[in-house]
Amino acid sequence: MNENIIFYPILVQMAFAILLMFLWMRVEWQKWVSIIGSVLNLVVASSLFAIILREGTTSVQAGGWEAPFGISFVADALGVTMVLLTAIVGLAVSIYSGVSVNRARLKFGYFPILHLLLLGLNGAFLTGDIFNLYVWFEIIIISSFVLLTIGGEKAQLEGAVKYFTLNFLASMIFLTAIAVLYGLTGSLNMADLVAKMAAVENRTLVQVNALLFLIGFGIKSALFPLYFWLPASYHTAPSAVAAIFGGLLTKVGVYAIIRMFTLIFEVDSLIQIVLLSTAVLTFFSGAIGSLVQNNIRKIFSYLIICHIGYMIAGVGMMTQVALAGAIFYLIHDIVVKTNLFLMTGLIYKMKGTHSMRKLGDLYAEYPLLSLLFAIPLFSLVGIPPLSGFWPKLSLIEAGFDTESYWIIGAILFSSLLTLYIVVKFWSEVFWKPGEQLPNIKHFRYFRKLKKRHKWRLVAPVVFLSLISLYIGFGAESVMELSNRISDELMDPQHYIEAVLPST
Amino acid sequence: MIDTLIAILASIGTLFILFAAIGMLRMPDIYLRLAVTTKAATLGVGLLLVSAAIYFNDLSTTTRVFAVILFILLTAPVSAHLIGRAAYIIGNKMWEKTHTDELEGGYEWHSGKYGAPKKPIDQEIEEGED
Amino acid sequence: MQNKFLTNIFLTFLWVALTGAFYLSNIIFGFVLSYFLLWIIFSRTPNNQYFKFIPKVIAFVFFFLYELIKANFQVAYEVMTPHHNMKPGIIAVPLDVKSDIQITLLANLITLTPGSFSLDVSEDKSVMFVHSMYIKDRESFIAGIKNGFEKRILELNES
Amino acid sequence: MELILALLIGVLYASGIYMMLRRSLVKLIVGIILLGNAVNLLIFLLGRITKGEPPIIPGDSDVFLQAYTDPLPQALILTAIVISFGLQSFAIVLVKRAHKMVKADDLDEMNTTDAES
Amino acid sequence: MLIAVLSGFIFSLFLVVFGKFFKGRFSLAASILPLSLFIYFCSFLGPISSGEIVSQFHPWVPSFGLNLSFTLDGLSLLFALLITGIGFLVFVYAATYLKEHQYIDRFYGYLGIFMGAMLGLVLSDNLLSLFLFWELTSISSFFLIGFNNTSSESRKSAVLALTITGTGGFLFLAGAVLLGWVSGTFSMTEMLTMREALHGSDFYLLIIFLLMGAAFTKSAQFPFHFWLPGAMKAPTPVSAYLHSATMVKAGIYLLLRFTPILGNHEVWNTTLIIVGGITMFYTAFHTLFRTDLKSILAYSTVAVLGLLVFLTGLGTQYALTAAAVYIVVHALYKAALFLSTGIIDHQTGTRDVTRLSGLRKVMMPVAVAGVLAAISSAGIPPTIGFLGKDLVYEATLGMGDAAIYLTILVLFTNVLILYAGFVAGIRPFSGKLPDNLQKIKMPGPLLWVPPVLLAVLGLLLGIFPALLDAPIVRPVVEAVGGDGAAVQLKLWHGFNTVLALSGLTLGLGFLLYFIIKPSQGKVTAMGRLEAISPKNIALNFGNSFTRFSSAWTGVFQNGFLRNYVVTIVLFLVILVGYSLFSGSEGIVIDWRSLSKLTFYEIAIMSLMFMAVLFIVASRSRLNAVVGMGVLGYAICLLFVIYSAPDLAMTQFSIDTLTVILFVLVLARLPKYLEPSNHARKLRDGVISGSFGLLLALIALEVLQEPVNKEISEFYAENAYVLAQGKNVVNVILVDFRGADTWIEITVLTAAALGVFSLMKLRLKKDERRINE
Amino acid sequence: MKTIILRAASNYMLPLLLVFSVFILLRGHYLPGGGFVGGLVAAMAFVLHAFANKLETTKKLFRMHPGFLMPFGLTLALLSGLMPMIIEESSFLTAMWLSEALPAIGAVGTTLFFDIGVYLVVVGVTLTIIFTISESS
Amino acid sequence: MSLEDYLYFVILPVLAISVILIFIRLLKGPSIPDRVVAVDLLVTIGIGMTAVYSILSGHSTFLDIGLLFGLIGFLGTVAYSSYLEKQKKK
Ligand code: NA
Ligand code: NA
Repeated sequence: MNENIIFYPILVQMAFAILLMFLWMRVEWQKWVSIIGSVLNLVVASSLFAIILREGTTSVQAGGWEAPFGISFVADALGVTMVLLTAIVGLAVSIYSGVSVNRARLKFGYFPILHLLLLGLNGAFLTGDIFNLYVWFEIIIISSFVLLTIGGEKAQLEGAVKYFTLNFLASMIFLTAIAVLYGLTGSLNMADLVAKMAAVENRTLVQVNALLFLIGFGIKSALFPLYFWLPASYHTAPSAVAAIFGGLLTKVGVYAIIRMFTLIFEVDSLIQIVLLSTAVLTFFSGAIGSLVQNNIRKIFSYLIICHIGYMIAGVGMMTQVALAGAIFYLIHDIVVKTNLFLMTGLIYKMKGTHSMRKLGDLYAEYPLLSLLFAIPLFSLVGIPPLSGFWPKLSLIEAGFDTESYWIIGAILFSSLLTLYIVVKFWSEVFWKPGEQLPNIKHFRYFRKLKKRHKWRLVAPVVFLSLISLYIGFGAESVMELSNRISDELMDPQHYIEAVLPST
Repeated sequence: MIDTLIAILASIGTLFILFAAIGMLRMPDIYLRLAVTTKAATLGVGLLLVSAAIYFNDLSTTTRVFAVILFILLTAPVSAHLIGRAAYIIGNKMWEKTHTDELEGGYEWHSGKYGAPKKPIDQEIEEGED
Repeated sequence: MQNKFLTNIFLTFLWVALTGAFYLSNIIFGFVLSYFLLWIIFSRTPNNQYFKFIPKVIAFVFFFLYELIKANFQVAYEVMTPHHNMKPGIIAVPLDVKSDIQITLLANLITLTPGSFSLDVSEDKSVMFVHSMYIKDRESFIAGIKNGFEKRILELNES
Repeated sequence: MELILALLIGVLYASGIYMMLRRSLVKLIVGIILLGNAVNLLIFLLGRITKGEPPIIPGDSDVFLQAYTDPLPQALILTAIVISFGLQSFAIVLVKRAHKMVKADDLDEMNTTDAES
Repeated sequence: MLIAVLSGFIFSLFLVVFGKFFKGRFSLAASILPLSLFIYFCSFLGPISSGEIVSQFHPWVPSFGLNLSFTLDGLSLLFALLITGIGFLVFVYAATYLKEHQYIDRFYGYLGIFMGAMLGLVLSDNLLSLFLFWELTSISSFFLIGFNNTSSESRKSAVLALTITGTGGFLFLAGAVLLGWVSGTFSMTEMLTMREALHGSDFYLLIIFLLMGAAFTKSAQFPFHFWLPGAMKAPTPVSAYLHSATMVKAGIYLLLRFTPILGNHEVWNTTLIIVGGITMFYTAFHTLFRTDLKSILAYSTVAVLGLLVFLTGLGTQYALTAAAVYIVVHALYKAALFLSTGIIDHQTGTRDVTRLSGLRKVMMPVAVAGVLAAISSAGIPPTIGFLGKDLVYEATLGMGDAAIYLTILVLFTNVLILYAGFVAGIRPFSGKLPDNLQKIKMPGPLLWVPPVLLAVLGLLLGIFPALLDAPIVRPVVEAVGGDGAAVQLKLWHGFNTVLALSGLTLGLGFLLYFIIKPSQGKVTAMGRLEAISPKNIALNFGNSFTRFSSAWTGVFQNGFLRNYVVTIVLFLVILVGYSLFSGSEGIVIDWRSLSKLTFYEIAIMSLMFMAVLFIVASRSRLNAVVGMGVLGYAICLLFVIYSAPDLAMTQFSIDTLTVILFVLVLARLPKYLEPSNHARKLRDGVISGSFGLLLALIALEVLQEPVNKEISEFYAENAYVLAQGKNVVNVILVDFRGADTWIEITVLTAAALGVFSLMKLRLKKDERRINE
Repeated sequence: MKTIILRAASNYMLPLLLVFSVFILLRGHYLPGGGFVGGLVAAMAFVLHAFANKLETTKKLFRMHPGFLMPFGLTLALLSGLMPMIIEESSFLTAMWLSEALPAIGAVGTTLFFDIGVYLVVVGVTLTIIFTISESS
Repeated sequence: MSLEDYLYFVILPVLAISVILIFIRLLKGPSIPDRVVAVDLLVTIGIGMTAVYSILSGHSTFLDIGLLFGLIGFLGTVAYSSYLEKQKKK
């Protein structure tokens, strides 16, 4: 096996981002190039996924400098899974955007930036170097700033100011943490840091360092009480953008937390308390925040926060089972949240509003699409055997294992509220007799779209729903994967050996 | 011997810079401050650079030093001109003993876009703009 | 054509000086580089006659070092003495020099020499406004400039 | 020396946050820039400031002959500075546009997207 | 069995695709499915009654211990027969009942899912798969309750029902996982062998609390009962099928299923007796105050469910037998009553009992069904209801000290159930036919045959109890851990207390029926007490919770960016500060380890200090920008004196660029207002100051640590030798760590594109609303 | 700004600064400098030109929008990383060197092209940002 | 006293004092142009300081920083003046 394959997801996205820049303003070309790029990326990501699962954790050194001196890129099961999910979400959003996002936005760099965002995600999931991770994070956030503001609507800008400020703050805290880490160990290579961080005598400083990372990533993952940027901004972006944000952005933070706290830092008692209590409060704040919203995108925005709690709780309990549950949830959540935001976009196309009070009639008008929408909605709740159900089993079990009964309580509480919210959503949006369609000049309602355009909006939802169904009904394979990832994370020796063969 | 030369050049240069700094503080208006600092600082820095050139005594360094000096000679007066002009346009007050102003109204009759200020707007810029 | 060539040579020289490497290859590289840059810059602008004075300007700079030092002692005196003896003012000096580069050169020279700095040039390039610390007599001040720097610049132009 | 620099970094952090807590949009940017500087200096400080040669191998040698300063933090800061510049320019433009669209000078007036609706 | 379970789902999927064609005859043909399933399950009657247990195993998600392992014992078979049998009749009935309905295909789709789920529920041996089907019944029930989705009442009821049963579902989930965790298996068959261990477990009480929570919500026990009357918004076939015969009994099923595993424990029994007792009496009493036929039936259903829980709680042989019989009894008569009520509703357009009478004259067969069902519910011989009631009295009388109280409670309940049965089954048909109902037509046989069949079956089984005893009741009792042969089903027990109680029940019941007439007045009277009803309390709690949610969300997501920043910074300061100061190392700074100060360092640093102060204190934007410039240049000088020429150059260029940027847009930037008051400034100053101080302290602490320069040294040693460069910083940037730089320029590109689009893109007015 | 003096000065400074920027770029591997600073200086040269002249005048110096320098630079950087992957089958971004060093520039390898890519991107980015902002204000 | 000592103990302190003096002007203003002049002068002195520092450190490479200061610092002044002028025009 040529280790360079680890670079391929990054290179593909980079090449296509550049190509799309050359095609500036040529929207029709861009649409297809973007889809081709996304398909290619999916192919590359799946092969990487297959290869790594077969061959185990592998690393490659950028520039050919041996670790820890160069920048390592490491493909382990977690990394390639995330890359695969990114590719899936990327393809869905790429197809969807061509029709959904308005032409003016497409003309001003939507697609190049979208691929830069995907590039950043791929990079973040594959890098084995902490400073390099920072750089990938930056490409992610700057792309997300651009996608969030593109079009420059009042609400977008208002949201973006908060989004920007708080994410910038997060980046600065992250960088501060890197400074401390470098000051303590003199290294940036994550595998190398395992031993070097363990050798630091002043454990207080190690804990301080861990907390700094936790807070930096916590902001990005939208944990309580650090999540404010999310409800302030997500609902202001175009649906395609909200979809990729909702699916992937907060998860990068979670990914980073998982990485840091399985590899470099340990979940000591203080950090455990912090993780578990923020998880509980995240569940709580997200759920009840969602409860009182009327804008359907805000409802899902708060649910994003709420469900981050599952993953953080999993990390907090830090047992094999808990981590496997968190990973499973991560996989499920990425697909479902993306799908939900794509769905809200479709609903908007159908009805011209995001207001739950004004929406209605969807079930009567689009019965089959409604059933399609039911898949992500009920997957979100975790109605068995849909995808959201399985990780809860692990997490509850881990709750009993670790005697974290309040986590179980919080999981049940948030599940219940999610159920209520989704059911209310269904009742209001799908069942209720709706209002007259608002008369918006030049707005192409879904009904009036050409058939092929309709398909390009619906196909991604179908695609993601099928994946959700697979995660649900094929839970065994996903669970095997989650267990494998969890095992790898709990025993980082393979990771270290893959990067530093000498040790 | 060379060291002494360097020391002398550096001393003179530094002294001029010090004069410029004191001038900055002591001169009563912006135009006079400009007049004082441009010259003194340019020469001062020039001398310091020359002493460095002598110290290193190789062609590459010397040419670079002369490039810097050339550049400063080119830009420092332009800077003074730009700031002075800007100060004049926004109506920076002149020292009370200034007796002639042949530019007064100049910007009015040249471009017709902005008139010479009737009253000092120094304060306005300072407090008002923000 | 000639001007461009001179500028090119000048930039080549500058390159070689900067890198401090007097190899043939480096000189050729410098020449190609500056040629390329000039091509980039001036292929689109019709007015490219600025460059013919460059070598003279270099000579000029050395000539005025003396004036510069003189000016500085005056400044030093003014700064260090407790009382201000200045009689500042802004004088409109009519210009005979016409080209932008000549005007700029003149302005810079005036600024660098005793007591005065050029505040601005009128848009029709007919008048330069000079701020001076010591204006005893307007006419002699103007004459000083016109007979001093301006004349020299005009001479430079003719040569 | 480290003490003073550490305190200075603290002051930069503090003033960055303080400016971010003002209501003025421009102060927000100022705060962002200050914070960026603070972090860069922190990397610099924690990479251990040593007075030594610049990390440039002397012309006639293949390796360092004298003590040199740590080049790695410098490279990291360089990267960080450039990234901050990208972010800052975006922030400046964002604030300019937000100011124009929302017609508010005051951050406190920018709270409609958080309102329940 | 897997096919049996899946057939319902496959049927629904089939309808999704071919739903359009599913009208008229096809909908009737759909009843072939439950019929064949019924016949299929009947074929097990023999083996099961001879003590056999049929099992099937299909692995699904072994990682979670979730398998589709199906076990058919007496209890499962009873339910399977009810599900498919009554299912068949309901399928037939609905074909006519909903003939005109636009979305009849969806209806059958939900029904199919429900049937499959219900079968799965009762057949599962795996606790998790049981849970899975349990949730599916809730979900399909949600769709059925909300089937008339244009009615806001329907929607509300559906949401309420699913919320309550969903709550139970999550309790079940926790209970199931806990039980699996404690016992190490999710197989209920295996759990049977661990009875002792489970009883002795620390978690026993938690387990039964969770499982009972699930059962009570599903089976509508007090105080969760209120969703069931609400669920009557569903079409009547649904009420008959789900909300009386099958789904609501899932809770009972669960309790019975766990009786041999967790039962016969003081807490278990007492809780069930108390909850069941309260439920049956409370809801039976409520039937007195209803005029809507379905409402009356709903309350009486809950009462019976309460009775079943109560019986399970008693846990004796008699009680278990009684429960088994009563499940059948109730399924038969209540389904019949619902179906006949549905016919009345369908034909007359009203269910208000005060406006209905004499219907026998226009729909005799329905009247027969109604009356038969009513007498069965009243426990009048020779119906099977009599048998059931007898067994119940037998059970309560055998309870020793408490017998008398329990018996009285049951007596009153039975009286009220009799009343309800009569009101629903007899009153509409008796008396004079009002004028407005003269023209009512006789419904088609496909509507009236199902209730008649059920009612007649109730009579038949009463006359020949042996039909029920050995094949069904005995295996049930054995399945729940009792001795099936202990109690013989027979109509005549001789003259004894039980008979006296039966007589008393009938007497009091008749009295009640003749004295108390349902009236609107009573409904209104009861309405006054609505404020303290569990439903209202729950709804009020829900509303308060929503208000609280609003408030909580408003407090945190308050719209003020600086509050967000403050929260985050405070969180950091407190957390990191706590960690730093509570650490065992303490704050130790060895001053000797720090290098000496030189005056130019002092000069530069004081310049920086002053520049920062100048920026912070500045009241003008441009001054602040100037200050930033100076600060940048000072940092630059700092880099110079610390031998970082590349940094100095970059910092200087970038600073100048920033100044230019600022200057270009400054005129368009907002004014530099400072409306904050002093208190606010002080507060912010303290917060940001402590943040800065904390970081300074951390920095100093880190500087105390020994430093590892291995990597830097590698760079320095190899920059020229391996990477052919002498400026190590540059070599790092383009070679050693080239990947950083590579992405960094991409970051810059993205930023530039962002600036470009942000400045250049102006959506046209009509594009603006689109927001896509 | 309408000032003859600045305009005249800036016309001399533009080539001067550009030469300087290339100088900074090429010697970066040996002495302080490199693609970043070089690119910034080059961009500043044009910015200065734009201040002194009209923005349109400065933009005319480019055949296309300077923003296109960004994808060009990124391509160069990408290719310099890909080349070793394709030719030598070594890792991405591994440096490849010409066997002979060139005078004045020094050793030539993929890292130099990488640095030139950085240079182009930085110029493109800076000019895009500044030009965009000046156009709209 | 060696040249290095002289530069270190005499020249640099005087330059530092000059910086402080100019900084005082920067703080005092009173007008924006005053501050701009101050910044301009600070940059100029910065060049001088780097020149001295390059002698002290023996690295001529610091002179390049001075070169850069000279080339680019000018641009800051241009920008400020342009801003002031635009402010007035408005
Ligand atoms: Na660990
Ligand atoms: Na460099």
